[in-house]
Amino acid sequence: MKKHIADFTVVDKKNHGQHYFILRLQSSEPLPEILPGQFVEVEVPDNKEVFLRRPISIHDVDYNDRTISLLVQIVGKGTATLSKLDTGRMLNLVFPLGNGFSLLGDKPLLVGGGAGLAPLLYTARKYSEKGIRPTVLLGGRTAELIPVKDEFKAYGEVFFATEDGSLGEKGLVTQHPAFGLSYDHIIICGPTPMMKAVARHALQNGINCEVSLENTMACGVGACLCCVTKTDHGHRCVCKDGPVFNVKDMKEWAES
Amino acid sequence: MKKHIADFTVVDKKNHGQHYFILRLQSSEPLPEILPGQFVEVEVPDNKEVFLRRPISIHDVDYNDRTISLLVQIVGKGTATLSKLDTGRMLNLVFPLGNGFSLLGDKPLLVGGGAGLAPLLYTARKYSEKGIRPTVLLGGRTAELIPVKDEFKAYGEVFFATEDGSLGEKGLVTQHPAFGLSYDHIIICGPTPMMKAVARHALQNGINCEVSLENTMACGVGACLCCVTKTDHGHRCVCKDGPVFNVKDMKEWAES
Amino acid sequence: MLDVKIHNLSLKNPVLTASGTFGYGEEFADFIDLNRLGGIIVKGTTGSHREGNPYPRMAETPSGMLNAVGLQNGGVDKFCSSTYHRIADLDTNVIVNVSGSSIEEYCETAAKINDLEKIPAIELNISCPNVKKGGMGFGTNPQMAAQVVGEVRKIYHKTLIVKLTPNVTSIVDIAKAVEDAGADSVSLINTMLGMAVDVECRKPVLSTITGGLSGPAVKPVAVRMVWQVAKAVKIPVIGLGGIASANDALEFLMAGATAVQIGTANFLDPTVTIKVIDGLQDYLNRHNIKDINEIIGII
Amino acid sequence: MLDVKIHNLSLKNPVLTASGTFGYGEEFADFIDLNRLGGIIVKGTTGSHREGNPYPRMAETPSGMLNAVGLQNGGVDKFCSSTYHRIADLDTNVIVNVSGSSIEEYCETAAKINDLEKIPAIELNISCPNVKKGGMGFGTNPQMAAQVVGEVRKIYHKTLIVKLTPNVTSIVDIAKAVEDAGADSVSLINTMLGMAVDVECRKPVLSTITGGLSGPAVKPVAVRMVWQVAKAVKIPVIGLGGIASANDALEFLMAGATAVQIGTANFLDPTVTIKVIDGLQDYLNRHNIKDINEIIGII
Ligand SMILES: Cc1cc2nc3c(=O)[nH]c(=O)nc-3n(C[C@H](O)[C@H](O)[C@H](O)COP(=O)(O)OP(=O)(O)OC[C@H]3O[C@@H](n4cnc5c(N)ncnc54)[C@H](O)[C@@H]3O)c2cc1C
Ligand SMILES: Cc1cc2nc3c(=O)[nH]c(=O)nc-3n(C[C@H](O)[C@H](O)[C@H](O)COP(=O)(O)OP(=O)(O)OC[C@H]3O[C@@H](n4cnc5c(N)ncnc54)[C@H](O)[C@@H]3O)c2cc1C
Ligand SMILES: Cc1cc2nc3c(=O)[nH]c(=O)nc-3n(C[C@H](O)[C@H](O)[C@H](O)COP(=O)(O)O)c2cc1C
Ligand SMILES: Cc1cc2nc3c(=O)[nH]c(=O)nc-3n(C[C@H](O)[C@H](O)[C@H](O)COP(=O)(O)O)c2cc1C
Ligand code: FES
Ligand code: FES
Repeated sequence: MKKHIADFTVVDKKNHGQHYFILRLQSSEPLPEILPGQFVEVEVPDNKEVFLRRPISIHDVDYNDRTISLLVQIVGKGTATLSKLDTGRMLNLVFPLGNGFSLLGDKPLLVGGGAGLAPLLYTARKYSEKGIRPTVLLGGRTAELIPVKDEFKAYGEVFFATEDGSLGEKGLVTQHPAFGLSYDHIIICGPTPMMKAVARHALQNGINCEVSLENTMACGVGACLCCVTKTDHGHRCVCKDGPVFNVKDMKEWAES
Repeated sequence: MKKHIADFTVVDKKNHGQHYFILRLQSSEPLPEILPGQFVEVEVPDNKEVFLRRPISIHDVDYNDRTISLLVQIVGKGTATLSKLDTGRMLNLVFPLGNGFSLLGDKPLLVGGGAGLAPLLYTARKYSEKGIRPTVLLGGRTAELIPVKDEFKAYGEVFFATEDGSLGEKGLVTQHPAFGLSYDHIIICGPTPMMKAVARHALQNGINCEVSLENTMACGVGACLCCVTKTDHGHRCVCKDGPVFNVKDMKEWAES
Repeated sequence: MLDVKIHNLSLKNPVLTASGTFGYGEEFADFIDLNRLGGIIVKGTTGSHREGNPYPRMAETPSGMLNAVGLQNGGVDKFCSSTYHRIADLDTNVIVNVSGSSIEEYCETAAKINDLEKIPAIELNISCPNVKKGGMGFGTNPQMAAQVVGEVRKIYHKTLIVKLTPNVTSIVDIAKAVEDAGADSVSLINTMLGMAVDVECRKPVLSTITGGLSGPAVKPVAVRMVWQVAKAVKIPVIGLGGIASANDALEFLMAGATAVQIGTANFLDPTVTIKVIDGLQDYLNRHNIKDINEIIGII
Repeated sequence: MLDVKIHNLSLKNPVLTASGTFGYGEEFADFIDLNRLGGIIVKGTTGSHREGNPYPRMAETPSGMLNAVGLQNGGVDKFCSSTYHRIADLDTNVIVNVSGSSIEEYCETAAKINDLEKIPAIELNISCPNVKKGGMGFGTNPQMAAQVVGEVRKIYHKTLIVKLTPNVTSIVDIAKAVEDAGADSVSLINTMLGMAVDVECRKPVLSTITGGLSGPAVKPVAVRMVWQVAKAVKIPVIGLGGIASANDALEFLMAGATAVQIGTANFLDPTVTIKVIDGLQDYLNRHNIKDINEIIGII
């Protein structure tokens, strides 16, 4: 897949709770094909303390509108700067990067938490375009920390698990009744403990399962080897060989 | 004079030709007394390539309105960034810095060119508040490069000299008839060749004369010793001992 | 005219890519026409496969970054049997950065690369701060630097560029030593040894504690060293460290570099190399300079 | 609790100002309460009056600056007879940075400062890159460094801090040498030797061609050196180089610095020192740490 570098215009910005916002970015050119689970490297303007681009998953794509949406959690200086951009501003993106999810299975489960929800919306949509309604299981400490909820309902059946019980079942995603049902493919993106717990479950039960990892990056294109993760076959680049890895290659990681 | 650091709001921005603009900056606090010829050190926001503050003369002051005006020439990255600021933006200033002009004489001549006009407007006003109408002689290659013209007329008699004759007399300021009249004090701020020519004239004719210099600065407060100029008595800081120097201490400079 | 010469190497322009920051070129083929480059210096290649250091390997710093990749690469045999065939036919100079932990390893690797017809030069990396054995050790001591270069010189018969570390008291002493030992050119600088602390976690950011600093932050040090070395040696100097624009490249050229490399800036803008090449030509046009060689070492 | 000790020196907090960037303190008295500082290290003072280098002395660089001031100062006698009396009664540690071109000059100056009752310490600057004779020369060679420190130690009887240059292959060797020669503390880093070129004029920006790099750009190198030295010596280390925030200061403290100095950042924000002091206290409060000494050298 050819990678591009282009300026996008911020056409919309919406806060989702205190910690999250969604940027909708429009290209002047038609968008290339984008796979669910791929990401962009965004240049952070104006902030003198930010040197490198920041990797952000592609949350949704509208080919007609030529827009890409990003769901971003404010965690530091770069994401804070992005949260303050006015509509009309230009943002430079390198995209689409990484491998993306495989969209296998007839009965897939998508599990997400926090900013990890980001790539799952476009993934759910792609499944539904194939005629498959995935089960979507979203978790977080409280309802507030699940930034996107209803949007998933168009594409699949959605369940929630919150540690304080403020939305859906009380507890972790792995304790949710829907988690125990039978699936032939699991996709996870969320906090590392959540991903490892789900990965272990999938490995134990022989379910095909993909995780999307988030290491810090410099180049985003597989050139610098800064973003590696240890797989069962040695170091692999999260930006190029990932961000999506099949857990069958990540057994050591899942057990650690 | 106590120095301050404070945030100002950009309340107005006006372009003067292609290369100049005037920023009007408002303080939330009453302004301290500011002497004509003093300057501010302005923090340049947003531009990752600008590290240090930039020294800019105080063009005008309105104590009632709590505003300071800056007349800025776009010469590089910092001034270009300032030229793009929207009204409503905050700008951080360290001010007022330097010594300022002495406002001596009953028949003063103010000579300026280019961005060197900046400190002369407030200077002319201060003279006129003392009941003295200075002669103001402004020069430049063409009329376009004299960014402020009519504003001076409220405070004194104004003459122009342009090398292409597009405004006032054709030629250099030192060739202008008004230059040869008798004055008891000369103030100059402009390109170095202009300042040296005027300084030599003043020295030869025994006229008290002050120049305002523009060296690159780091601290602006006399701490780093980066901005020195060679005077007849050794190195002096332009930021603290200047920017205004009496040419009687700058004979070597004037002849060089 | 942007052509320059580094020993026997003809470059269509003085802009190369720095080892470890441009992969094998292929990673950037979507963004730019690789054939427009003066040269591509590929990732540091060692005698055998290396896994490199554990993650985290990167820390962002003011106008720069630290890396602790630790020479992860597939080894020279894999390069010769596979990567080489994918990139050998590019219409640019493909140069292999040869790294190692011992003189034997450097020599073995260099010998294998010597046999690759379409690799006109190697860059001997005696300056990597991110490996425990060898690496920077060779580059901080004139005698050791001369020894490894001397041995490699015996078995490597094309253009031999030696890459120097800035983490020394006198870069001139090292440069002269490797010149005397037979280097055809020196390139400088490799990264500066640095460190970053995560104050919330109260531990170093990098798995290796220290790492190599690169990016615009190091440019003033790099320009200074290029200027010092260019005055002291007769062989051509290749300058790098923080170049992100044509003006940055011009600083190095005027300070005495015959060519430059661009590293970290590729991460910020994958098309930066082409912008620098075009910017150099613009500068020549604007100043009515026919040949870029006229301004090389003008200071 | 922010109190720390450097040998016999009690600091109310670990934040000092770096020599040459804070004048004699007076220049910042309008902006901050000088008595809140852990200490003020005044401009480099030499045996006699010095005019310093010609203008231009400064170049802006990515996240930093080059300076070539060249120790302009009124000389030690003027300091003792005039400046001293204006600042001696501040309720903070006023420390004199002693510079020179010969061992005799260092000793003469130190002896005169030794007689000033209210100056509890000197910082011996064997690391200035901006003077032709002496200066950095002493600081790049362990034997010479030990020699000058040994001689000054004989005649200086209060707290003797020695300031080291980063322009060396092994800062640890220099630090150990000056420790053995009697230093009570080392401070590091002084500026890194750098250069900038004005490509439009095709000449160096600085009158002296090269100058000293400071500011956030150098922070990773400074933190690394502080970490290396703090592990290698028993005397307290004072860390500096690019500190512009409490987090930056914490990096140095965790890497092993007992105190820190703030230099270039004073130019960007003349109130930065107070913000760092308050920020350190906030950090302690946020993390439930009683005494800042608990996190010093935690890495
Ligand atoms: C492939 C990929 C996809 C991602 N998708 C999303 C997404 O869709 N939405 C979203 O909100 N976040 C996403 N992230 C994480 C996002 O990149 C980081 O949160 C962001 O880079 C932090 O930048 P900052 O300047 O705000 O934080 P900083 O001020 O730089 O640091 C704050 C904290 O964030 C951590 N951090 C910094 N950079 C990264 C990085 N590149 N990756 C991971 N952690 C980092 C730091 O260790 C630190 O603890 C993704 C990361 C990757 C690798
Ligand atoms: C006391 C004083 C008062 C000044 N008053 C005014 C004023 O009222 N209006 C105005 O337009 N300009 C004024 N200047 C000049 C102004 O400071 C510079 O034009 C400005 O700093 C350039 O910044 P830049 O980032 O745009 O240029 P850069 O991109 O940094 O450099 C562009 C060019 O400007 C020169 N330059 C950079 N910094 C300075 C500096 N601090 N002083 C002088 N030249 C510099 C460089 O050498 C270079 O040639 C004054 C300077 C001083 C010292
Ligand atoms: C991620 C990374 C990996 C690097 N790997 C190598 C390497 O394998 N061999 C080498 O000689 N230099 C390596 N370097 C150093 C660069 O080639 C270059 O010398 C240095 O980064 C300074 O240039 P820059 O500031 O333009 O990046 C690496 C640098 C980075 C940032
Ligand atoms: C303008 C300037 C002048 C300096 N003068 C001196 C000096 O006289 N003596 C000295 O030991 N260090 C001097 N230094 C070095 C600083 O004290 C400090 O070591 C260096 O700037 C690194 O710290 P920073 O990055 O916080 O500025 C000077 C630095 C600057 C920028
Ligand atoms: S970020 Fe450079 S290889 Fe992944
Ligand atoms: S700019 Fe620092 S002394 Fe003038």
